[in-house]
Amino acid sequence: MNIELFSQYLVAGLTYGIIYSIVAIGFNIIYNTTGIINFAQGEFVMIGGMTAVTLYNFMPMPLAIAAAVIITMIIGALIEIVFIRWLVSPSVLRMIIITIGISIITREIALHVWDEKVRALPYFTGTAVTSISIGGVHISPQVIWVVGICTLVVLVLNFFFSYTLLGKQMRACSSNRNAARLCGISAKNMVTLSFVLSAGIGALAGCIVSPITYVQYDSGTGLAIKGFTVAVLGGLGNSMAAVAAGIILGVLESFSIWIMPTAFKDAISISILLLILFVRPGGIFGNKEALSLKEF
Amino acid sequence: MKKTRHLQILILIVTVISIQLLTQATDTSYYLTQLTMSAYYSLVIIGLSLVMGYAGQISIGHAGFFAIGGYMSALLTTHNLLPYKDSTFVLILSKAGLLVSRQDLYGTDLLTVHPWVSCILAIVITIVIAYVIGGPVLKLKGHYLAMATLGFGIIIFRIVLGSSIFGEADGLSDVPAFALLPGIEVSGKMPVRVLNYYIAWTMVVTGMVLLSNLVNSRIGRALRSIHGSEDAANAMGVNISKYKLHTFVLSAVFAAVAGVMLTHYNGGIGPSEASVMKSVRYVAIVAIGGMANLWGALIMGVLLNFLSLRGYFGSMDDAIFGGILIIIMLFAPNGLLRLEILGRLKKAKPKTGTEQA
Amino acid sequence: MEFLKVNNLCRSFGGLKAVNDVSFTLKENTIKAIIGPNGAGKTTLFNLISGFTPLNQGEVFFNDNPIHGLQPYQIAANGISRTFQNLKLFPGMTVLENVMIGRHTHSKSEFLSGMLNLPWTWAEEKKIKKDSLEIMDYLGIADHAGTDATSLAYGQQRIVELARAMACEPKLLLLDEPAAGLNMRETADMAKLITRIRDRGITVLLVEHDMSLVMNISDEILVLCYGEKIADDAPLAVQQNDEVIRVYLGEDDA
Amino acid sequence: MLKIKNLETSYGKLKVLRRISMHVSPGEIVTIIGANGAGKTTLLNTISGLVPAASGEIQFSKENIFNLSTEKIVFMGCSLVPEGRQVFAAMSVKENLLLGGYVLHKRKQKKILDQEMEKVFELFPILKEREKQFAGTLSGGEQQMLAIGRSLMAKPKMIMMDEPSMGLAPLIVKDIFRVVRGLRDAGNTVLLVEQNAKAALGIADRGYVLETGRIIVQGPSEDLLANKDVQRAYLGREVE
Repeated sequence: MNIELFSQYLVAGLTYGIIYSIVAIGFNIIYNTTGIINFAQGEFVMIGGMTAVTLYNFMPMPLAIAAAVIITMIIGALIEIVFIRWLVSPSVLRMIIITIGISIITREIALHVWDEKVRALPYFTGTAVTSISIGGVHISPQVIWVVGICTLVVLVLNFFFSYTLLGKQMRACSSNRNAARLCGISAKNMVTLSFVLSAGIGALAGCIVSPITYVQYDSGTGLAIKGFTVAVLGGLGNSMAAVAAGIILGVLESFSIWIMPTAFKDAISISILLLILFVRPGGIFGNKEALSLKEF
Repeated sequence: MKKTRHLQILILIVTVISIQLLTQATDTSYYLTQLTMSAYYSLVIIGLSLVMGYAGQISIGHAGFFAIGGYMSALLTTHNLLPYKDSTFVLILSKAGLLVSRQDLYGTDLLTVHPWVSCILAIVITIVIAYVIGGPVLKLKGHYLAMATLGFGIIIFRIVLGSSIFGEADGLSDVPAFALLPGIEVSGKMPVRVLNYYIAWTMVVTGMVLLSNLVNSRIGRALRSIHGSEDAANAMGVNISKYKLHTFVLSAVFAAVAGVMLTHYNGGIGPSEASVMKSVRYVAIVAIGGMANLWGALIMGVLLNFLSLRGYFGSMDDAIFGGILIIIMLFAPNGLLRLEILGRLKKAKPKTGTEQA
Repeated sequence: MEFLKVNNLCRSFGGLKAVNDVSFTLKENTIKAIIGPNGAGKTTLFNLISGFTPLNQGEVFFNDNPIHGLQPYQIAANGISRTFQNLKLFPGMTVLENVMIGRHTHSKSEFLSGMLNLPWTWAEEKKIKKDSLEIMDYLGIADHAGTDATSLAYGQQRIVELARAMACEPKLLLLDEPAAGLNMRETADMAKLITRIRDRGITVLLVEHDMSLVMNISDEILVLCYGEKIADDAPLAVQQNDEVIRVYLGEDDA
Repeated sequence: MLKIKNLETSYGKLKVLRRISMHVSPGEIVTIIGANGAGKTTLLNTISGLVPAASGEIQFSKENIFNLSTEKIVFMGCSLVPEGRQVFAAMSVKENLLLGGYVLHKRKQKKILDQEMEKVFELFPILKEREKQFAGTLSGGEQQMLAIGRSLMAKPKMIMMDEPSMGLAPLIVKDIFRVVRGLRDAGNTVLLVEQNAKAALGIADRGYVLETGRIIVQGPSEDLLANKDVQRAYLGREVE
C-alpha cells in the first residue's frame, strides 16, 4: 500500500466526513426540538451553495456567503412557519410526508431558478491545483477551509447550547416541551429557531464545500441521506457523536473505492445505514437504555 | 358489505369496458396506451395502499420492487445466452424448454429465457428480497422505517444505474413481447393496443378483487387492529411482525408484477423507474386516495398517472406531486376520497376529525 | 400442578428495580388482586407475565408450561388474555370488529384463503361474528355492535375491552386497573362483572387501586411496594398486616 | 386568586371535565382528590393552558386566562409542577432552576432571580449540594424537590402541584407535604392534586372530590375527612 495514496484517501474521507457531520448536526437540531426528521435538510445545503454562487456575481465572496446563509435561514423560518408551526400534534407519518413534499418542491423551484447546470464557488484561496504539503501529503487549501470552518461551527454551537440562555431554552424544549412551556418559554419560537439554525448551518456547509463537490439543484438528497446516516450512526440527537460518526463514514466511503466501483459509493453508505438501523438503531455511540425511552 | 364489494367490482368492469368503447367511438384510442400504463402503475399503488393504509407501515422504496421485477424480466429476456450455449447449465435449460430463440432488431440471433420463466423468476427473486429486507426493516418504526425503505430504494437505483449488465443510464431495451397465451401477448404494438388495455385492466380487476377480499377478511381485520394499536393486537394473539412482513411481501409482488408487465409492454425499462421520485409518487397517490382506501388509491392512481403520462403537468410533473403531497397532508391527512367524509357530507353534520397515524 | 406459578421475577429499568424477586402462585378459578402504591411495579409485573416487557430474571409457568420469553401473541394463544390500563381499543373499528379481533386465536383464515375468499372462510367469519355477539350480549353491549368503539362513553369502552379479552376464551384473564376512571356505580357493576367472569370458569388476576373493589371480590391479595412483595394473603389478613398498613393503607388513626 | 366556572374539556369525543366550578383564595391550600382517570391532571393542564378547554370561564387574579397560551399564564404568575416531575434530565440542577426563573430573566429582574435561587436552596439544601449534577441522576424525591423549586423560581402568585407524592417513599412524601405546608405558611397559594387523599386533606384548608370529570363533593378538609362516602372511596376505610 502506498502511504501517500493512503493519506490522500484519508484526507478526502475526512473532508467529506466533516461535511456529513455538519448536515447531521442540522438534522439533530431540528430533531431535538421537534422530534421531526426534516427530510428537506439536504435542500438547505443546496440552497445555500446555489445562492452563494449566484450572489458571488455581484459581491465579494465573504459577503455572498454571509448573504446566502441569511437568506437560507429566512427560508428555513418560512418553511417552519408555513408548514409546521400550526399543526396540532401531527403524526410521524404525516410529518415525514410533509417534509418530503417540501424537499421535492424546493428542488423543483431550484431547478426552475437555476436550471440543471452544476455550479461552484471558486476556491477560497488558491485554485483547484494549489496544494499545501503537510508531512508529504498534498492537501488542497480548501480542505483546510472546510475543516477549519466546520470545527468553528461545532465549537460555536457547543458554546451556544451550553452557555447562552437561548441555547439552554432550546435544550429545555428538546428535553421536555411541556415543562419548558411551564417555565414560560415559548416552545413554538424555539422550533422556528431550530429551523433557522439548522438552515443556516446547512447553507454554510453548502458554501464551503461547493468548490470541491459542486452543487446542483438535486445535490440535496444525496447529502441528506448521508447526513441522516451519520446522525443515526452517532445516535439521533447527539451532535458531538455525529462528528465522529461523520468522519468514520467519510473515511469508509473514501476507502471503499479500492474495492468497489465509484458508482456504488452511495450504495455503500446506505448499506451501512441499513446495517446500523438493523443491528444498533441507537447508534454506535448511543445508549440502548436511552433509546428505549424514545417513542418511535 | 359483501354486496357493496361485488357492486364496486361490477362498476369497475363496466367503466373499463365503456371507456374502451368510448375511445373507439370517438376515435381517440391513442388514450388507451396511457390508460394501460396507468393500470400497471395502479397495481403498485393498490399494493402499497395495503401496506400504508391497512398495516400502517410506510415504504418509500416501492419503486425498488417495481424495478426488480422489470429489470429481472428485461435482463433475462434480452441477455443473449448463445455464447454459452454449450455449457451444461444452458443446455439443461434449453432441453427443459425454458429458452427461446429469436432475432433482435438488427437480425442477430438471440437465445434468451422464455418470458414466462423470466416473469416467474423475477417474482420469486422479488419475494426473496422482500422477505430478506422486510424482516429487519419492519421492526423499525417512524422515521427509521421511512429512511430504511428509502435507503433500500436508493440502493436498487444505484445498482441499476451503476451496473453495465443493467445498461447503466440507458436501461434495458428491446424487451420482447410476452405471450401470456398463444395469441395474447403483452406488447405496446399498435395492433394489440385494445387487447393490452384489457390485459392490463383484467389484472387490475383481479388485483382489486383479491385485495378487497383480503381487507374484508380475518387478515384485513387483524391488519387494521395492528394499525390501531400494536400492543392490543399483540395481546389478542395477532402475530404482528408476521402479518406486517407478509403484507409487505404481498405488496412487493404486486409491484414486481406491474414492473414485469409494463417492461414487456414498453419494450424496455430505464433507471428512472427505480428513482426515489417514483417511490415518493406512489406514496403521494396512496395518501391522496386516503391511505386505507383501496378504491381511492385506484382512482387517484389511474387519474394522476394518466394526466402525468399524457404530459398535462409538463415540466412541473414532480413539483405537482410534491405540492399535492404537502397540501393533502396539511389539510386532509385522511385523503380526498374518504368514504367517511362523503358520508359526513350526506349527514351534513360537521364533526371535528381526529388525528390518525 | 399449579395453574400459574411465578418464580423470582426481576426487571429493572436503568438503575431502578421495578420488580424485584417477586414470586407467587395463582389457583385456578380464583380472583387475585395485586395492589400497591403508585410506581410499586404492579403494571410492570403484568407486562412481564403477558410478555410485553422482557424479564431480566425469573420464570413464569402456566399449567406447568414455561411461558417466560414468549411473545405476547404466543402467550395469548396459550390462553392468557389481558386488558390495558389506558384503554387500547382499535380506533376506526366498530365495537363488533373490536371484539371479533378477540376471536383471532380461534380462527384460521390466512392471506391466501382471505384473498381468494374461499367458501370455508365464509362459515368461519359467520362463526366469529356469532361468537362475538354472544359475548357482547353476555356483557350487555350487544346494542352498540355497530358503533365506533372509541366513541363510546369511558365506562362502556372498558367493557368493550373486557369483551375483546373474553372473546379470546382465556383460561386466565389479566385486568390492568379495570375500574380506573369509573365512578362508584360503574365500579360496583365492574365488580359484579368480574365475579361473573370468574363464575364462568375464568381465573382473574387484576391490578387495582380501588380498595373497595379489591376487598370485595378477591380471594387473595398480593401487595407490592417498590418492586418487592410485602404480603400475599387473603383480603382480611392483608388488611391487618402491619407492614401493609404502614406503607400503603396508612395508619388508622380514627 | 383563581375562579373557575362551568369548565369543560374533552379529548376528541371523550368529555374529561364536565361543568367544573371552583375557586382558590389567596393564601390557602386547596386540594383536589379523586381516582386515577377522574380528570385531575386534565383540570390542572387546562388551567395552565397545556390542554385547550372546550367551554367555561377561568379567571386568575381577576384576569381572564381561558385558552391563553401556557407561556402567558406562567408570566401572569400561575405555575404548575407537572405530574411525574418532568425535570430537564440532561441539564444540571442549576440550569433547571435558572430556566424556572426565565420569567424573571425576561423581566430583567436579575437581582430577584438570584434571591429566589437562594431561597430555593434554603428550602431544599440538598439541591445546593447537587447544584452541578444532572437532574436525571437525582433520586425521585430530589427530582420532585427540584421540580417544585423550578416552579418557585418564577415567583408565582399561585403554585399548582400535580401528585407530588407519586412514586415516592413514605418518608419522602412526608417531607414534601411539610414543604407544601411551609409554602402556605410563607404566604403562598397552593392548588394541590393528590391521590394520597388522606395526606392531602391533612394539610389542605379545603378540598374538592373529582369523579369522572365532575366535582361531587367539596368543603373544608375536616368535613371531607368526616364524609362517609369520601372515606369509603378514597380513604380505604370500611364504614359500618
